[in-house]
Amino acid sequence: MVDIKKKANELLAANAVQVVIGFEEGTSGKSRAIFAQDAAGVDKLIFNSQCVLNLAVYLTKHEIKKLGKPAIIAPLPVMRAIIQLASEFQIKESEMAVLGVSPEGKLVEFQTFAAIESYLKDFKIAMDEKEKEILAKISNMSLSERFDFWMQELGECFKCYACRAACPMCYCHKCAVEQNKPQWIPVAANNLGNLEWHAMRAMHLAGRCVNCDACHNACPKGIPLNFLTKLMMVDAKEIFGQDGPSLKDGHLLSTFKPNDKENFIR
Amino acid sequence: MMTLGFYPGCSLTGSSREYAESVVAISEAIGIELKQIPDWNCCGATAAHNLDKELSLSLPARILALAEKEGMEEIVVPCAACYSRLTVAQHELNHDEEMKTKVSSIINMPYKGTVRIMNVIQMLQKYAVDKLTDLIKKPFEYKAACYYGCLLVRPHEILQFDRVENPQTMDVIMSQIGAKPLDWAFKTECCGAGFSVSQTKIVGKLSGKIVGDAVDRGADVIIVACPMCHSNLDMRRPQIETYLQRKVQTPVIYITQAIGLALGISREKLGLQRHFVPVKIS
Amino acid sequence: MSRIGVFVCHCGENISATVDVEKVAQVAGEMGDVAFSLDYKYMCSEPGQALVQQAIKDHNLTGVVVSACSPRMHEPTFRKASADAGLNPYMCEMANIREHCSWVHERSEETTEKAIDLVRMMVEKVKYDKPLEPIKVPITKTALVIGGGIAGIQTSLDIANCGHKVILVEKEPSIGGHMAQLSETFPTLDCSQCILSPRMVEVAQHPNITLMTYSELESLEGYIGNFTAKIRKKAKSVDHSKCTGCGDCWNKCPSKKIPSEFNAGLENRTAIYTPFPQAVPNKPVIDKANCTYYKTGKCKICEKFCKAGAIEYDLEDEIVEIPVGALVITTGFQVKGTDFFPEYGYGQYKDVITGLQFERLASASGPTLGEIRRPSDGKVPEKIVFIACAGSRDEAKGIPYCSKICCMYTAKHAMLYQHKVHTGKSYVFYMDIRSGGKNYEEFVRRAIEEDKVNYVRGRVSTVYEKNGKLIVKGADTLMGGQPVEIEADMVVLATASVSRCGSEDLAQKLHISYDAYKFFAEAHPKLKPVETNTAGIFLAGACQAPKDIPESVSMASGAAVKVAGLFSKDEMSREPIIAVVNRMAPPQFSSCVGCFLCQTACPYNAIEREEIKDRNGNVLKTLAKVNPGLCQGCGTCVAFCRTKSIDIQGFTNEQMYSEVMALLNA
Amino acid sequence: MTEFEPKIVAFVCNWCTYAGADLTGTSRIKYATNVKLVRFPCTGRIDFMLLLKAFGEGADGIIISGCHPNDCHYTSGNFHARRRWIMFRGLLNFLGIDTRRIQFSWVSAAEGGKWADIVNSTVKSVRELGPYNDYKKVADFLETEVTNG
Repeated sequence: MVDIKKKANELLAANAVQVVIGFEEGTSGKSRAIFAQDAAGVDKLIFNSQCVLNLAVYLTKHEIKKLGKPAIIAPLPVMRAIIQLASEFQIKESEMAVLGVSPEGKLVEFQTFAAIESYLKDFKIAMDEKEKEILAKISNMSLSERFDFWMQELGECFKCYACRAACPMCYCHKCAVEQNKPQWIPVAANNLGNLEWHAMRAMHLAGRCVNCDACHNACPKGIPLNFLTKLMMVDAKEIFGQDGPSLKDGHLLSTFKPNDKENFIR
Repeated sequence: MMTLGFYPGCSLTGSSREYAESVVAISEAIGIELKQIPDWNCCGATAAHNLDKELSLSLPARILALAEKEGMEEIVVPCAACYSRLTVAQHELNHDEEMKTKVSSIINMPYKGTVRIMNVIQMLQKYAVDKLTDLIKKPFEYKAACYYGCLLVRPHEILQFDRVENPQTMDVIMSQIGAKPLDWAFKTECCGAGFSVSQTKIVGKLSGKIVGDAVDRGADVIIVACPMCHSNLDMRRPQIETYLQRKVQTPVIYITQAIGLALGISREKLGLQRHFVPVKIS
Repeated sequence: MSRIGVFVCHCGENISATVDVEKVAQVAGEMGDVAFSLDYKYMCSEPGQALVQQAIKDHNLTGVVVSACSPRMHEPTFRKASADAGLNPYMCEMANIREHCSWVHERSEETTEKAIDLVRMMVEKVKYDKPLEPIKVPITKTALVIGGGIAGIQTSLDIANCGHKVILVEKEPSIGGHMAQLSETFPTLDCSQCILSPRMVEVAQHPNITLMTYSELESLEGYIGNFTAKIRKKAKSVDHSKCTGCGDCWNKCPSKKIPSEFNAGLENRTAIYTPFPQAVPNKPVIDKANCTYYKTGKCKICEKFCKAGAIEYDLEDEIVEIPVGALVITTGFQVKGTDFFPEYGYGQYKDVITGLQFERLASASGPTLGEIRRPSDGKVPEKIVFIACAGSRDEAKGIPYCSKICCMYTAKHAMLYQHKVHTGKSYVFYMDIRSGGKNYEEFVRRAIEEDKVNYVRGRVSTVYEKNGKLIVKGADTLMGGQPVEIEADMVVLATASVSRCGSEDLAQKLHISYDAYKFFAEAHPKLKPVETNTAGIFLAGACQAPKDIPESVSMASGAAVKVAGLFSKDEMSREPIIAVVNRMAPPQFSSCVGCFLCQTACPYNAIEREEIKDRNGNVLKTLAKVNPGLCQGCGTCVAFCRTKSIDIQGFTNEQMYSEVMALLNA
Repeated sequence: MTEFEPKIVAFVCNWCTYAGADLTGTSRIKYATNVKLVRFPCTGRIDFMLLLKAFGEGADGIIISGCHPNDCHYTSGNFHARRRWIMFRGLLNFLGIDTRRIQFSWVSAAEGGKWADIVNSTVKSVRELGPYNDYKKVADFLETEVTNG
């Protein structure tokens, strides 16, 4: 942490960046984002296991962009989000500094996004055992059990869109859920609309999700909606061999191979 | 020793006992025990399949259901007519759920239709090809005309066995035991089949053309895999000679007998003494 | 609020026999926003169209739904009629209650209900239709003809004579195709070469035609009027600008055992060769696969003997890119070989030959100089059997169709044989004699009556060789199915005409459809026989289905007129069914966030980047933008767009959504 | 008891399956009236949301059909569609939505007979599955809410 703070102060002092995006102490033992613009701000920076937000979400926010060129404290999920955002032309490497944080909490400096991508090769995107267990449990339910399970879970949703706000990949100014020509998804929160919203979101994240769980952490109802996108991640890897974000490979659903395998088309 | 199900059918217990004897003999030699399907019945190859659809499917279905009951996964059916009936019935029932249910209630037994039905050649292909060469004691060095007849390879859509017009599987096995298979024209022509009893003159003509062509092309022996073919080419030799207007001594033996000879099995065990045209080759 | 008119067609009885059309019109009249409805016997007839036009004017209609046949059939008809009455043509839609309803169901309430649902669906669609203007695009007035057989030659000459440029691509070293291989032609028995050669020369000399032999289409991009073709000019290893065609090279070439394609394998050729003496161009190429030098690195005999110094071993394939406005595909057919017939000896009997091989035997330029001799021993056959329908009309062989030309050429073959071998006996085994065509039946009668060819109605079950003879076993069905056995010296199989090997690949390069037998599919079996489903690509000759020479030539001229018609204008209109990125007020400018996933998904590279700048030139936002010239309207981008920022005119999100809602909310 | 008649919508591409279904008509091959076609320019155009909307609106089954691989009129729309369906089908299944009710197929302009087979077999299998009550229950909740609200 000392290294990170030192580096942050250096960057600010040299006016190489104007703001440092990181975490500070929040209320009741939680952490929250801080946008440090001076040494006093930098001094508040912390980094611990409570820091579950994906800070990359701020890179595309108009309000933060206004503060000037940012440096961002980037643990693995943030690095992945940066690569994915860059591959979608949302951020440029010349417009930010990335203060990487290794899984051991050490500062890792990157000059280019390509360097981040190659660093990430050693940290494959994957689920832990507990997550695998949950995924298997849901997958092993009978069809109607599974439907009931999701209806129960998604029935809790009241469309606060905290999941969307927390997701670094949900950067659209006007989300499809707000499109009303036609009104694809009903405005009110109800079972059908909730199912449609979460199914659509999962499809929109297919091949893009960086597995940061920010959506789930943000959900006030604790809906396991992150498993929808995790399933997409698992399928993308198992069926198409997609292994984490990439600057060059092209997007999962906007590319194809003539010999893509399926077994359900007659 | 592995065990396979075995359906002899009527011919192999009567006029073509030597086929059964030689099948069992060579199976033993290649390490296969043939276990008869208990309480087996007629396959329906006689008149049934032309007269009554349900009966023609129920007869084979009962045999297959019995085999399933015994836990047999594969059964060997040496007679070409039985092989054809069983395979065709299985195919038809697998493509007609309604009939399958009906037949199951007629035979009063569950019927799944999963048993793999093999003729002798398929059995040899699957279980003997790789060991045959090593087991040979005395190569069968004769010019052999392999005669397939009509039932072994047709209808191709269902049996999916060998080529219809110029089948090769018997030729391949024969050359493996040292024979020189002939390229000849009558491999799959009709021998006269069921006219064997009622119209022996027609059989004489049809089988005569087959034997005649084989002999003309220098065959030392005609190889068959069907009891009906065998009896027409062998038992009806006098009528054949009348048609051809010459004496023909070329013997007709089962492929299993030829293999048996090559493996050094005794002539008696192979039933070679049972033929009408004496088998002088050894 | 829309004012929609619904027009329900009886199509004679084609629709009204199973659909209660009056009820459809009545229920449609009660649908929301429908201002007028009627049913009529033939909507597409002139009075029918007039009814639509009258209603547009009388009821001030803003949209029209014609409930009749498939839009693939008559959408242009009714859109034009609507336009003539002052309605934007894209405000007219069709509900397909014939192909998708009346023809596939029995008369019942459900059938009528379905028709009503289909009408309701299209009424909803029309509500969201917007007036559109056709897109104008310039036309490149050069035609690309693929295949230099008689069809390709004819169509090239016709287009060139209309004053347009033609590129004729042929994959073999010479043009001429199958017709160059034929001996005499039915029903006049004039010499094929004699009538074809002048045409071949004309092609070579025509100022508007560029001939590219030994070349193949590599890829095709673009659309009607504006294609870009990449053509691979295979390396000939001979510089044709230096070569004099003297023949020293092929006379000296040591690789002499290559079966000649032109002589259907009955004779051999050398590795450096021209396919036949009358070839156009009459200059050789080196067949690299069979050339000793290319195989071993040693030889170069041709180079040594070439006085003109034209041999260039280092020439490489060249790929040229040519802009063209239209294509005519004339790649022809091929015949099955004798090896396709196990019952006739798997191709192992030398004296069982195909009809095409017989053509070479009968041809004065062939290996026997026109004498009918057995390939095995060179003897003149005294008894010859022709087997018609070898493979054709045979479900078991996977060729259930009639090859069409065999009845006629078999009669010709038997006739030529009788003319050349006076003492010979010929037999033709046939299923039916199909001799429709001018002077065709008379020709067959002549073979039977004057030339005494024995026609046996029945099929041949097997042919086998015995003592140097071919034993043909068949049945004579006119004699009660009596078995027939003929000891013949030679057997000629009229083997089935099939699509050319590789036609599937070509169709995929061209994006045209093909049928179950891989013959290219015409756009309509009756009314658009030379068009394909891809605008600007036309068909002629046997690549579409088996055909004889007169038919191929007529079709070639037909295709030429289609091309010339297209080229008669300087620009053409294209359907405005294209994608558009939405725009809105600043600061957003569009809901597009510029992720450009659509760009990688677009098969036409039609999506560009558009930078929105402020007055000082600072980039405020980068958006996707569709190039209307390149977009073909597939809509793949639309289904990709997460923000629904891109939409396709004529198939908008609102339209597709409301169609589905209308169908299910009956 | 009368037989259950499922409501089935078919989303088809204009160039292959729509034309193939035209050929079914031209050939006068009969099929069940339950299936109604919606014409899209290409399978690549078919939004996955429309499948959910169709179920939500009471469809018991859905057919999606387009050109065979390599035969797409637009070169690659069907390849993109195929990837999309592979992913979406996995998601639907994970959500407990019955993918047996969705029949995907490639039907070319020449396959009029195949189209009739696809329609009839889909009607048969969806009929055996019965009305999609699980989904309808969820959708009906919306109806009541709308009327109440």
